[in-house]
Amino acid sequence: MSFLGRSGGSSTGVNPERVEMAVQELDMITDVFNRLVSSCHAKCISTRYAEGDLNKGESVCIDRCVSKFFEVNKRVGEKLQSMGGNAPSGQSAFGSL
Amino acid sequence: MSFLGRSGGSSTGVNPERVEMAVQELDMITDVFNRLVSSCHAKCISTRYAEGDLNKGESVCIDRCVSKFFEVNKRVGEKLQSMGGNAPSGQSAFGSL
Amino acid sequence: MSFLGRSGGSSTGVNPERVEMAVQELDMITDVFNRLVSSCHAKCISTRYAEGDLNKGESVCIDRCVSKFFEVNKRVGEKLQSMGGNAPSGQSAFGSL
Amino acid sequence: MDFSSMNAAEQAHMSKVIEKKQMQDFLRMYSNLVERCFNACCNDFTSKALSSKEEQCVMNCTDKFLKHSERIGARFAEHNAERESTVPEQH
Amino acid sequence: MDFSSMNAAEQAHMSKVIEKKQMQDFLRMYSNLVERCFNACCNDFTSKALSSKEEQCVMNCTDKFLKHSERIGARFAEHNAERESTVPEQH
Amino acid sequence: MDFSSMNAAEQAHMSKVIEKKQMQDFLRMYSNLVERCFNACCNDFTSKALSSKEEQCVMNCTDKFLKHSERIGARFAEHNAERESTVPEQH
Repeated sequence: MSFLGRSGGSSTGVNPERVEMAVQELDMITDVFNRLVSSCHAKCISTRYAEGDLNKGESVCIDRCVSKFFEVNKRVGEKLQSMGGNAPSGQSAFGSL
Repeated sequence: MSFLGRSGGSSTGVNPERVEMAVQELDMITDVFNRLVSSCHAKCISTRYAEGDLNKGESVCIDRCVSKFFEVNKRVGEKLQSMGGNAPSGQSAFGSL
Repeated sequence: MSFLGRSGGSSTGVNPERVEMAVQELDMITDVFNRLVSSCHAKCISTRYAEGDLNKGESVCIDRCVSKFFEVNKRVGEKLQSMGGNAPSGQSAFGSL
Repeated sequence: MDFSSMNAAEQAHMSKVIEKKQMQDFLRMYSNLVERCFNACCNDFTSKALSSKEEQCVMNCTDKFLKHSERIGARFAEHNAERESTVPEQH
Repeated sequence: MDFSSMNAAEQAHMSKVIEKKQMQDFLRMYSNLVERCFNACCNDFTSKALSSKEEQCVMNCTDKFLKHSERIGARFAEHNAERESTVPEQH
Repeated sequence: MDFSSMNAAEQAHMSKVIEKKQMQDFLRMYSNLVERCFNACCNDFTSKALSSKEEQCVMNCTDKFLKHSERIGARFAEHNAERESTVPEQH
């Protein structure tokens, strides 16, 4: 992992909150990656499975699919932010506690 | 959060089991809420997305959908209970350990 | 639980890594079990729900379904292993960090 | 939910747990929304850029999903309030 | 699964972990069952109450799902037992 | 992701967390792959053994899914690299 070579922080000892946030970011990245894999598989891969290689059409489709997915990700993120970022408390199940 | 104002418990210090159970209940509520959102979306929301507002038909459908979902929740819960509550150990994967 | 009667280990105190691995194995088993239930339900169970019992055809289908599922599990496992076990780092989201 | 049987330390702990879960819930809702609207709106992969029609669809999909969730949340809260007022508290 | 290589403290810890997971599994199975039977049985939203036909469907769906899971569990256990008897233990 | 603002202890902790998550991710990918290829390839339950046609389908499905994931991973990495080079670091 590239980050092991860098020495950014200065203090010693683990700050639980900083680690917590990094773990949450990792989980988020994994979640997005898995949804991306699943969505683009549904959009681009024929389920006849006549061969094990990606054909030209599938490969091109995947690249465009990823690109569009990230654009959707950006648009949705902007939309949520424009709504004042009140979403975190707005539509969760805990709003009803 | 409303519960912060109340002072119910008497002892001090965190009882891990009590907290554990409350966390489990929270997870359960979130899980039910997410399934409710997803099921009623599939039942009531047209995926043409010609507009961003809920129309009258969709709104009415959502209300009835939530109502029916809770009734199903109740019926299934009663059924599980009538089976003697032996379900927790009965059909889990750990039955085969 | 059957394992409580056995006394295999010799040292005392909890080895976090050993426990961690056992928990991960439990999670894996549960995950496989849940996918098996869901897949074979989709393959074998009619969703008309005219009766609450499994009929003969459904019962036979379930048994064969489980058998085939495990064979697929084995084939896929062998395939992943034949690829040099480089999969863990290969296609995870963290490959892109 | 009723946390009144908890002492102050437990309530403080729970409010931290809830705060963390709300963040996780929000992130999960966000990526779920992206996946949902992408799947519903993007079906043409002859281009790598979103068409204006797709973009409009994504905006409407997001809008509608949030309003949908909000409405479900309101009904959900009513249901829980109703249940708590009829079921006697467990002490 | 084989926990025989664990010491007593580890086995006690695992049995607590398993107990907790069984509870979580049960709750998950419960809400999964509700979702599954709701989706299969409820398709008419001209009324907010369950029709008797829908209720019957939900009862059958629940029944059948539990029997289905039980049967899968039995085959699953047989499979694991078979595998453990043929594969030498790792020590 | 940028872990440069972390001290050595935190970075060491994160690399342990990542290692554990990679294992979990791999196991999850494995069972997801089994489910996916089983669902796509097995539709005949008049026999309990995989037919050679089904087996070939499962092999191709596995192959293709791994190549698919790899390609997605490559695009994902490019995207993240691009974003990091254009967005100023937050300090």
